[in-house]
Formats: sequence, structure tokens, C-alpha cells
Amino acid sequence: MTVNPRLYPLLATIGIFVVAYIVCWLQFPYMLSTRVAGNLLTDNAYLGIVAVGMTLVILSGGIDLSVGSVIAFSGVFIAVMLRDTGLHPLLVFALLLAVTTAFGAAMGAVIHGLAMPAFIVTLAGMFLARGASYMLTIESVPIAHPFYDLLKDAYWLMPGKGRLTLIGVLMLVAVAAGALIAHRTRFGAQVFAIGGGEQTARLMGVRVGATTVGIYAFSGFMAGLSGIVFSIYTGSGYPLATVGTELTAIAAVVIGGTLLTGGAGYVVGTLFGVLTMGLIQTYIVFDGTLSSWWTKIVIGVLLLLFILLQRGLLRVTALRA
Amino acid sequence: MTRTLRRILPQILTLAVLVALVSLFFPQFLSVDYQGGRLSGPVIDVLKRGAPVALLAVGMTLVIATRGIDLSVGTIMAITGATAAWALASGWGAAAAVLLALMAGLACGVWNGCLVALIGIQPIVATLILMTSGRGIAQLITEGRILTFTDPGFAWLGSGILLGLPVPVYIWVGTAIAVALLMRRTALGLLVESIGINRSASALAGINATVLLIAVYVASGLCAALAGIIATADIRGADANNAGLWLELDAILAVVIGGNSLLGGRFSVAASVLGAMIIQTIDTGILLAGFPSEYNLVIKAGLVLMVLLVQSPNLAGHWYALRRHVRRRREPAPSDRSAP
Amino acid sequence: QTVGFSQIGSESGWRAAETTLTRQQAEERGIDLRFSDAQQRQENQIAAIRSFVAQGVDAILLAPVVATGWDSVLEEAKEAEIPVVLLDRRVDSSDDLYLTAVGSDLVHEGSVAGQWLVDNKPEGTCRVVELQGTTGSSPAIDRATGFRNAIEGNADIEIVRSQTGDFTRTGGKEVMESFLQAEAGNEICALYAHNDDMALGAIQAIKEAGMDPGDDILIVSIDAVPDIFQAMADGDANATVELTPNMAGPAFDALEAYWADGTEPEKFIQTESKLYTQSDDPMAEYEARKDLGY
Amino acid sequence: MLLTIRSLSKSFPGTRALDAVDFDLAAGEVHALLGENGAGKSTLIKCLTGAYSRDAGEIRLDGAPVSPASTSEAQELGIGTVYQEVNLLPNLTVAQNLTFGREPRRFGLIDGRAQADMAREMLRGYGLDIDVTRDLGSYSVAVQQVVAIARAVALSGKVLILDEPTASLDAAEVRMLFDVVRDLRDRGLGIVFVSHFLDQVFELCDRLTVLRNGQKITTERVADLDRVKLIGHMLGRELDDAIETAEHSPAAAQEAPEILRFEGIGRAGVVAPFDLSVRRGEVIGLAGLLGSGRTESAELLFGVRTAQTGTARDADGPVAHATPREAVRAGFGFAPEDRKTDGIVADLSVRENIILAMQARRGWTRPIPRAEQARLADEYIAKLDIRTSDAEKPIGELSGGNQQKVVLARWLAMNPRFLILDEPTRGIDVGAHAEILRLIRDMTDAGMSMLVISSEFDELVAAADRIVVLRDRRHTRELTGAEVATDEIVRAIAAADPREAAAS
Ligand SMILES: Nc1ncnc2c1ncn2[C@@H]1O[C@H](COP(=O)(O)OP(=O)(O)OP(=O)(O)O)[C@@H](O)[C@H]1O
Ligand SMILES: Nc1ncnc2c1ncn2[C@@H]1O[C@H](COP(=O)(O)OP(=O)(O)OP(=O)(O)O)[C@@H](O)[C@H]1O
Ligand SMILES: [Mg+2]
Ligand SMILES: [Mg+2]
Repeated sequence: MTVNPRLYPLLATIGIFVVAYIVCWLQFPYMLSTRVAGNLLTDNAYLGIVAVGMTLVILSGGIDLSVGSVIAFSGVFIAVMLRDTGLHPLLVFALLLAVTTAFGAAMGAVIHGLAMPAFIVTLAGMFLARGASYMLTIESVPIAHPFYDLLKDAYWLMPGKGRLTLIGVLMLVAVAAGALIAHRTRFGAQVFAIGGGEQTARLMGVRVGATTVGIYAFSGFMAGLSGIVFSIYTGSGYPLATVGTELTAIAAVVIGGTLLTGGAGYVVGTLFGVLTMGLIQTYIVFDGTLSSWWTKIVIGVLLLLFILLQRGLLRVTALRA
Repeated sequence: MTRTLRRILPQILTLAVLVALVSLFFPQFLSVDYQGGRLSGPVIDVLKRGAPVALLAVGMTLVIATRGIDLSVGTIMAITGATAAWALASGWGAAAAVLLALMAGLACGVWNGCLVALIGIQPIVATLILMTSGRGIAQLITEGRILTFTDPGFAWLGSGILLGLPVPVYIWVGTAIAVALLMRRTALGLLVESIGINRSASALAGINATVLLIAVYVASGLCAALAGIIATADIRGADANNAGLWLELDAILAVVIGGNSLLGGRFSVAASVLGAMIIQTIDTGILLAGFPSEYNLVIKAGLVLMVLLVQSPNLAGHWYALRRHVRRRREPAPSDRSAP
Repeated sequence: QTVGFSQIGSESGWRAAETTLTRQQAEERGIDLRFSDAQQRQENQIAAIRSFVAQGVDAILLAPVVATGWDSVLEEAKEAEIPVVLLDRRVDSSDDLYLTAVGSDLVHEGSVAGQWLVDNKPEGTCRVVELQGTTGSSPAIDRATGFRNAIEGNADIEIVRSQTGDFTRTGGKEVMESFLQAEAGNEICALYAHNDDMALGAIQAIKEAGMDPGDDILIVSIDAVPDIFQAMADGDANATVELTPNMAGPAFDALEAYWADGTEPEKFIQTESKLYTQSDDPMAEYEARKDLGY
Repeated sequence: MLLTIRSLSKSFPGTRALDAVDFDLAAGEVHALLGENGAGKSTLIKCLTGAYSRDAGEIRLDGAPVSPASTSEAQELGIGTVYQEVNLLPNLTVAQNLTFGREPRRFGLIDGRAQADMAREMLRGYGLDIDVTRDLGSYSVAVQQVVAIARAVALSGKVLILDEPTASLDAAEVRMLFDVVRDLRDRGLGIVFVSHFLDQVFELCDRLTVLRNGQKITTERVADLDRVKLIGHMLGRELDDAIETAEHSPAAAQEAPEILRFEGIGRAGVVAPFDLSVRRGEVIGLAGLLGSGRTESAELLFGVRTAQTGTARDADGPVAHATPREAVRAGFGFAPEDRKTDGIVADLSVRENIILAMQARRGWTRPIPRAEQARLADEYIAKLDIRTSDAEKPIGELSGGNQQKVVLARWLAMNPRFLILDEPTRGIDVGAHAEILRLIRDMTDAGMSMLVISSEFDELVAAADRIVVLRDRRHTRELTGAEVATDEIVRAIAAADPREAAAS
């Protein structure tokens, strides 16, 4: 049974992640504890969820720069709603998801209807969402609601005192759902089709407009969900939160083996991209000797290293084939 | 000449409308004073404050014309500013500092260009690497503090006055004209557009796409270096942490408002710098109008969207289609009735 | 002893100085400092604290980027019996979740600056312009509040314009330029800047507009970085309120006492918010501070 | 009538692509749609399937007016289409492409295994044995074309439209396609067939409709027409008979001096090392089946791919040709097979496309003066009869055949000593076809040497002095003199291939 070449980028990503984890473990044996593994999931839960949405957008050949701001907006929205109204958090969640989904859909509609580049439309969306959160409040608003305490304390204590938290599990569920949508539904097939070439996709019978709206709506939904997770994670809403998260998410998607030009990639790859980014962060914290500036440089260098390794690996397998 | 004018007409009109709009909130927007050998007034401020974004937009235009994007320009500003300040602080002269800063910008451009053209990493990701790690390099140079200097010659580049106008205005206008001439008086413009539209066909036609690609990133790096020099000279200190922060987004916005396609190809440097002026007019207008700062972003987003909507070529098409649709609805097709 | 230090980032010279001083203090006391730069992101700070807990450090220093959202991670640290000391900014969690907080009172800083203006303003009405910090950040909010508290009741002091300068010099300069355009320069009597960097930028803008900062327009700001003393020595700035970057000294003192015999320190160790004016020998202050890594 | 179209019109900015066109398709017929490049064939098809919205006119299917607003609606109406340029998505698997929009689902999710089964089922009868779970893009153009046809056939309940489906197929595959089409016709489908190969039209079709400049010229029974009259309808004039059928006299070129000599050029896994000597003013033909390595041979010669072994030399010594730039400097030229991705620079004007290679060779510091550019452009527009409103029109808006001529003009303007043409007449109408052959002759008479790759053996025989035959990425035989003949080529290919020999 030979491996389908489609899988090479995904396998390369997973392989590199595993090797990197082993390298970290050799240096810091503690890295292999369930605590670190649990933290890796929990700390990157919001990133993983938003990256799933971003993966679909990128698979379609687009980009969504608004997600970082939308996460911040979500936190602020939830916090302010819970503070000022008596609504139950679940109701607020539903409201929020409706708002962010509609926001994404609106961006998709503008992108398709006016044939404007996604980069610019979502950039304006990024300003807008951040601006909207400032208009709700400029302070950080704590969330004090018994239901939130429940959510925060929902975890399963793994052997070795690691915690598998609700939001960590939620991320895995989101990845699974995203993978199903991308690879096992007609909507997903249409996303890939648009990424492969909009013109061709249209000729093959894809309703490009509706699909584009759907894609950005999905990304908006995921950003909202990520905002909920982030608000559970931090227990507050803060208009300055998650600045630049869109770039981290894009980097994670790309490390996960999805082509920025669209049409090729795996949602599961994104999970490993996110975990790789988390691993870099964890490694730097464990090391603990890097100054502020060396931290930035090392993150960049490791990012480059991953991309080069991936390209090298793919090139070698391509030569073999 | 008239062709150029026709190309930039939408941008000029947008700018005019925007100025009118700002004047509603701040009536003295167009007033210019002359005192003590210098012109002053909001418009002069726009011209001067717009210098960094305009310079970045010049380089970004070329990169985008090749179907690329350069996210690292803001960071390059920080690196070059830090380099210049370091040079001045270690007692080199202003000229040497400028030269060193330009060299740093050039090096950054070569780095980006090689990642994109030689290794084949996608531009967004390739420049994202320098965007994140470069600020660390800049901080390494300044050790995280604001590296100040007193050299009046260097400071003149940021806040000096020449014939009544701020020096940065001359720098960005001069750079824009020089680059535009370089592109249009030589064959460079055509070759850059060609590789942006179809790199493989261009390579087959014998164009050295690799070298050209590296060259546009170098140009972008050099423009960012100039912007970094101005920003540093302006406050007489290099702020590695904040110099040029998020300016790459403004620069990309300027290029797009200038009517250049993110998919590469035909470009106009003049339209891009007009785009930069449009953005700066929005920014300065917001400051002058005196709204609370928490509204800044929403206002900016709203105005930018408006500008883009108005300039969208598709909008006219949609109007047309809508009108036709309505008309067709009104008169049922005669064929429908005659159908058996 | 091993101490983990989760720093916000390196967004300003003041913070770089805080980092430098913390390292110096740790070295002097023979403490092994694990440093983590969060690059302005709370999520990175939470992750760093988690990882410090996982590594089993003896104490954690935390300079929180934002006041809210620390409950669960502080609880984790508490469960692991690792004392946490907050540096320079406060959190809104219950105070039994951390050992102590070292810092200054941001509202108080603002009111010291405001009080100075009340005492030193020229005769007649005084139109004040305000350069705010980054919108939404707690220093910007608190310093604005404190200043307003102090000038309250002085009908002849009026804040006519306030805009964010993002805590940066460029921002301070650009916004000040627009203030000068909008308010016809000579009608501004004083500038209140939420940090010295913005004030330094504004000073240049005022000079370039042909006016004399420090005389035509009074300038009061917060932080007391070295360069503002230079400006005071030149007569360009009038007053600054000190925010010492040496938060680690008191923090380590408290920790050492705690390690030695479990002494619980005060819940809030407030550093002094000292006011410096031109009469406080600014040149000497400048010399004393210029090598602290600002 | 199964399908009737009445006074369909469609305009693009500056062009009236369809002008009140009528068209009738009966059930159980194969109906050819013919016309010059740019006559409006593809546009008619796209209006019919909802890819373009028509300006005016009426379409009836089974008597009921239909107005598909999108291609998916057309598919639901039972109209399956193979479009001309863009067919399928190379980034999806073969199975995904085949089942797209009709994926078998279980519990709302696509069932991968059933999908693959369905795809294999659809491909049965086409003689393809491929792994349907691999990316379509990893297969050759011919395979992709067959997959596209299989998909369209499966989608066509009533009407099947084939827009130049045979352009990249070889003889055996064409035969197979025709069998499929005849079978569908017998089952009562209406089939629209677009092709520039008139022989195929005469072989397969029952009726034909000719378009010219967006207008319908005539609809007739194929049996009532002969070739000359048909061409007359298409061109609106008589084709100079001498050009189309002119015999070539290879004698002169045989004596000419050798100007280039390639020895042992090859690359592992691409093409086995081969020798090639090029005489002044001669046309060398490269013949072979699809995937035999003709394009790859050309790419090695022009430095698009770097040869691992081999040397090139001329009278003055070694010639460097490791990259296209070096090859251009050495006086080579190359008009590639896929003009859309490798030939034209779509948004640039016709003028700029023509001067592009020349400008690249002069270097960026020495721009060609504008007046000189205009002169060159006008010269070649006239010389090659390029149909464009003016030289400033973006080349992407020209019809395929005219784009091909512009690419030719780019290289002719360079006056290379050795010009490689890969499928120069693919998708080109009879008129332009003849013009290009005439052009090749003119240029070689002026001393230029050429290497021509073509899948049409007739065309090769008409143009070439000498033919190199390839099989399995290996240069196997060289035909010279009297051997330059269609049956000899077929024999040369077949002789080397036992399977082919058995089949014929
Ligand atoms: N999208 C478009 N925009 C502008 N003009 C177009 C477009 N598509 C086609 N045209 C023009 O419409 C006319 C008809 O083109 P069409 O593609 O239908 O020709 P065709 O008969 O299919 O030619 P060929 O045999 O080369 O495929 C041509 O003049 C072409 O330039
Ligand atoms: N199975 C395959 N996998 C990947 N690439 C292929 C495959 N088959 C062909 N190609 C590529 O597709 C392109 C066209 O190849 P093709 O099979 O048409 O070869 P050819 O000998 O040039 O024939 P022709 O010129 O008639 O198309 C070539 O670049 C070739 O490398
Ligand atoms: Mg056609
Ligand atoms: Mg070929």
C-alpha cells in the first residue's frame, strides 16, 4: 500500500511536530508530562478553534484578517452583556455567535459581490470589530457568573495531574467538526473547488457567491466560538485582547501544510500547526533565559526552520516519486 | 500624461471628497499659514505625517505588482531606525548613519527576496518571519530602550524645513517620482508587471524573474529604510518597540486604495501615494475633529470601506444589473405568454 | 531558589528598565530567574504561568497585562503552593490568590500630576490638552481618572482635547501637532501626558511650532524616565511623577521573608509616586537613571 | 426538437460575440458547431449553460423555456458540458471531480468509498485504469480530458456539449470517444460537438451549424456538404487551396549547412539522452503519442528544464542553454504548448506581448522606444493577420487562435536562428491553421530553423523536412526524405510498440 501523495504535506507536518517534541523532551524531560500536554491543549484552544475557520478560508484561496478583533469583540460582548443584562450565558453565547456569523457572512458578501480582495475587506473588518469592542467598553470587564465558574472548573484530571479541560476538548471537537465539514461534505468540496480555481468551480456548478458567504460566515462563527473559549479561559472581556492573533492563526495553518494559494490542505494539519506554535512557546518558557528580543527572534527562526524542513521533506519525497 | 491623469482620477476625486468631508467637521482644514519661514496648517501636517506610509506604499506597490506582499516593512522601519540611532550614538556622522540604515534596509530586502524568489516560500509567510523576528533584532540593537541622539543634521531629515516645507515631504515626493520615472522611463515597469501577471510565461520569454523578484523586495526594503530614517529623525530617537508598528497594513491599504490589484500586474506608484495621502487625511481628520479616541477605529474602518466601495468597479456593474433586473420584472417576457 | 517572571513584553523603555532591574536584583540575591516575555498577550502570560507551575518553580513574579481574567491560573499556582507576586499592575482577583502586589497606585499617580497643575497653573482659565495612553489599557484609564479627580472643583481648569498617543513618542508628537492646529496653539495652557515618552514627543512638536514648552505650555507627565529629566534641565518640561521600575526589589524582599519563615507580607506594597519638578536637580536624577536600561 | 435557441445575443465590452443566433438540436443527433476562432462558439455554449447571462433571446428544452442562471441549474436540467479551456480541478482527486455535486452520502457525510466506486463505474468503458483517489493534476492532459468527458456524459440526461474535446487526445482516444458519443446518440441524447478538425466532423456528425463573427451562417446536413463549401461558410471566402494542400519539397534543406548540434541531451526520468542536428532553414518535426516526451525534449533544449547530460555547439563552439535566458541569448525561441499558462501575459497589451522577449534580451536599461514598439506590433499584426481592434487591447481578450499568433509574433520579432513550436496549431481554426503553416514556410525560406511538435501527423508531414519519432521518452527513429509520410510515422510509432501493432 503506497501512501497517496496528497498526504505528504500532512505527514511532513506531523512528523516534524513529533520530532520537535522529542527534541524538547530530550532537553527538558518534564515536557512529556500530562501537565504539559494538557496545557498545550488548553492554552491553544482558542487558537485552534479560530485556525479551523481560517483553514477553510485559506482552502478557498481567501484570508480572514478580522478574527483576532472578533475574538476580542466576543469577549467584550459577553462580559458587557453578562454585566448589564440578566441573560443566561448560553443565551448570550447564541446571540454572540449569531452576530459574529452574520459579520463574517457580510464580509463574504462584500468580497463576492464587489469582487474586492479578501485581504482588504477583512482588514476593514478587523478595524471595525476592534473599534466596536472599544465602543462597548474600553476597560477590561471581569465576568462573574456562576455558570462561568462551572465552565472554568470543568476538567478531567489525567494521571500525572495534567488537566484535560473543557475548552481543550472543545478545540478537538472543533477540529473534528471542521475536518468533517472540509473533507466530507459537499460544502467542503465546494470550498476546495473555489480554492482550485474560481472560474472552473463556477463551471462545475459551484454557487460561488453562496459558498463564499458560507465560508466567511463559518470563519466568523469559529471566531465567535473562539471568543467564547477565550472568555472562559481568561474569565473576562478585554478590548485589547488577541491583537495579531490572525497572523498566528495564518502561520499555524501554513505550518499545518495548507497552501496559502488555496485548494490543498487538511484541517487536521492545522491542529498540528497550532500545537507546533504552542510547542515553540512552551519551549521558550521552559528555557527561560531568552530576553524579550531574543524571544521574538527565536520564534521567527523556529518558524522558518519548520517551513524549510517541510519544504525540504516535500522536495525529497517528490524526487523519490 | 493624460493617461496617467485618467488613471489617478478616482484617487484625486476621493481625496477631494474626503477633504470636503473633513472640512465639515474642521472648517480650517484647508487653511495654511506662513510664519517664520515655514508653512503650517493641517494640509502640511498631512503631507508630512503621511511620509512614512507614502514611502512604504511606493515599495509595496512594486511588491504587490509581482503578486507578492511585504508584511515586514513596519519592522524594517524599526530595524533601520535602530541602526541609524546606534550609529549616531556611537559617534558616526549623519551621513554614515543614513548609509548604514539604507544598507540595513537593503539587507532585509535581500533576505525577503531570497526567501520568496529562491526558496519559493509564499510572500505572506516569508515576510511574516521577518515581521516577527525583525522587531527582536531592532530591540537587540537598542536594548529595548528609546535610543536618543542629538545630531541636528540627522534630525533635519525628520523635522527640518526646506523652502517652507517639511523635509520628509521632499523625501517621499522625490522617492515616488524617482521610482515612477525609473519604472516608466526604463523597461522595468513592464518587466515587473509581466512577472506579476504570469511568472512562468515571463521566464520563458527570457525575463530574469528571480532577480527582478529579489529586486522589488530590495526596493521595498529601501523605501522602508527611508521611512524608518524619517520616523527616527522626527522624534530624535529610535523606538524599536513601536516604530512602524502595524504600518504595513496601512501601506497595503494605500496601495489598494490606489486602485492596484493585489493579484499583481498593472500598477501606478502615483495612485498608491495618493492612497497614502487619503489614509493620512482620514487619520489627521479624526485627530482634528476631536472625537473620543475609542471611536477612531470605527470611523477609520467606515471611511476606508466607503472609499473602497466607491472605487469598486463592480459597483457600477451591480447598479446596471439591478436596474435591468427590475425592468425585466416589470415587463413579463412576451414569450412566456405565447408558450403552449 | 528559582523564580519565574512573566513580563508583559517590551513595549516601552520603562518596561525594559523593569526587566533589567529585576534581573539585576535576582542576580544580586543569587536567585535563578526564569524569564518569559509575553509580547503583550495575556494568553501567553497564562501559558507561561502554567508552565512555571509545571516546572515547579519556587515563586512567580507576574506583571499582568490586564487586570481581569487571572482567577483560574492563580488558583492553579495556589494549589501547587507557589507564591505569586504581582508587579506594577493590579488584578481584580481575590487577594488570597497571590502573596502580595508591588506597585504604585495608577489613579494616585494621575492625581499627583493633577494636583501639581492645580498648584502651579497660571492665573486665569487654563485650557489643558491630554495625551492618553493606549485606548483600553489600565494605566490610560486610571491616570485619566486620577487627573480628573484632582482638578475637579477647579472651574478654571478645563480639559479641552484628549486623544490617544499610544504611549509612544511618535504618537505624542503627531497628536500634539494636531492639538496645536485645532486649538490655535497659544490658547493651550498645559499638557498632561500619560507617560513621559508622549510628553517628549509633544515637546518637540511644540518647539517646531515655534513655541516654548515649559513656559508657553506647561508640561506634566508620568513615569520619570531619564530623558524627561534632561528636558526638565533644559526647561522644556515642568513636572513628572515617578513610577519606579524597581518593583522586583520589594518583591524579592517579601519573598525571601516568606521563604524564610512564612511571613505573610502586606497585600499591597505601594511604591512611592514621587513628584519631580525642575527644582529637584533634574541633571543629577538623569545621571542616576541613565544606565538603568530605560 | 430537443433544444431550440432563438435570436440569442451576447455582447462583451467592445465585442458583439453573438448576434441573434438561432440553433436547433434534435434528439438522437450529433450536431457540429463550427466557425473560426472567435466566431462565438464557446460563448454560445456558455450562454446555454448559464455560465454567462445572455443579453437577449430564448432557450427551450423539450419545448419549455429554460433560463439556467448557473451551471449547476443547467446540470440539473440534464445538460452536461465539457468546456473548452478550463475543465476540472487539478487539486481534487479524480473521484471528487467525477462525482462533484452528486457525491454519494451517508448520514449527510460524503462516503469516500462509495464515491470511489461511483467514479470507477463512470470511467468504465473509457479504457482508463487509474487510481481515482489521486489528484487529477497528477495525470496527463489526455487523462484529464477523458475524465472531463466522463463527467459530462454522466451529467447529461438530455444534452451533451463537447467544446473541442479532442484537442489534446490522440487517435486511439478519439476513436474511443466517438464510440461513446455514438452510443449516447443512439440512446436519444442530443450532442453538440465543437471541433476544428473537419475530418472528425465529417466522420461523426449528422448536422452542422456554422457561426461567423457572432452570426449564424447556416445549418445543414453534413452529408449535403463538402469540405471546400464548409470552409467557405466558415471563412466567408475560399481558402487558397494551394496553401492547405501544398506539398513540401524537403530537398533543398537537406543540403543546407548544419548550424546547431545537440549531443546526448537528457535527464533521468524525463527523456533519455538524444542527439539532434539542426540545419539552416529546415523544419524538424517531433512525432509521438501523448506523454512520449516531446514537450520534455523541447524543454530540455530551451533550458526550461536543465539537462543533466549533453552539450550543444554551433560553428563557433559550445552554446550555453541551461536556462531560457541563456537559450534566448543563444538565438533560440520557444512557443510553449500551454499558451494560457506559459505563453501569454494576459493583462498586457498585444503590443507589449509582442515586444516582451525582445525587451528582456535588451535588458531593462534600454527600453525599446515607444514608436519602435508600435511599429513592430503593427507590422506583425498585419503580417500574421492578428484579429484585434488595436495593438493596445489586452491579449487575454483575444480568441485563442489570435493569442497563439501573438506568441508566434513575439518570437518572430526576435528573429531567432532556432525556433521551437510546441503544438502551434492546437485549437486553431482552418484558416489560421493554413496561415501558420505558410508562415513556418516563409520563415524557413528566410533561413530560420524550426522544431515543430504536433499531434497531427498530416500537419507534420506538410511542414517538416525531417521527423523524429519518440516513444516512451526516448527518441527512437528519424524519418527523412520520402519517409516523411503519415503512414510511415504511424508505422514508426507502432513498430516500436507491440501493443499498438497488435491493435491496428
Ligand atoms: N470573457 C470575455 N470578455 C471579453 N470578450 C470575450 C470574452 N469571451 C469571449 N470574448 C470575445 O467573444 C468573441 C467570441 O469568443 P468565443 O470564445 O466564443 O470564440 P470561439 O468561437 O469559441 O473561438 P475558438 O475557436 O478560438 O475557441 C471573441 O471575439 C472573444 O474575443
Ligand atoms: N502522469 C503524470 N504525472 C505528472 N505529470 C505528467 C504526467 N503525465 C504527463 N505529465 C506532464 O504533463 C505535461 C504534458 O505531458 P504530455 O503527456 O502531454 O507529454 P508530451 O509528450 O509533451 O505530449 P504532448 O506534447 O502531445 O502533450 C508534461 O509536462 C508532463 O511532464
Ligand atoms: Mg472556443
Ligand atoms: Mg506536449
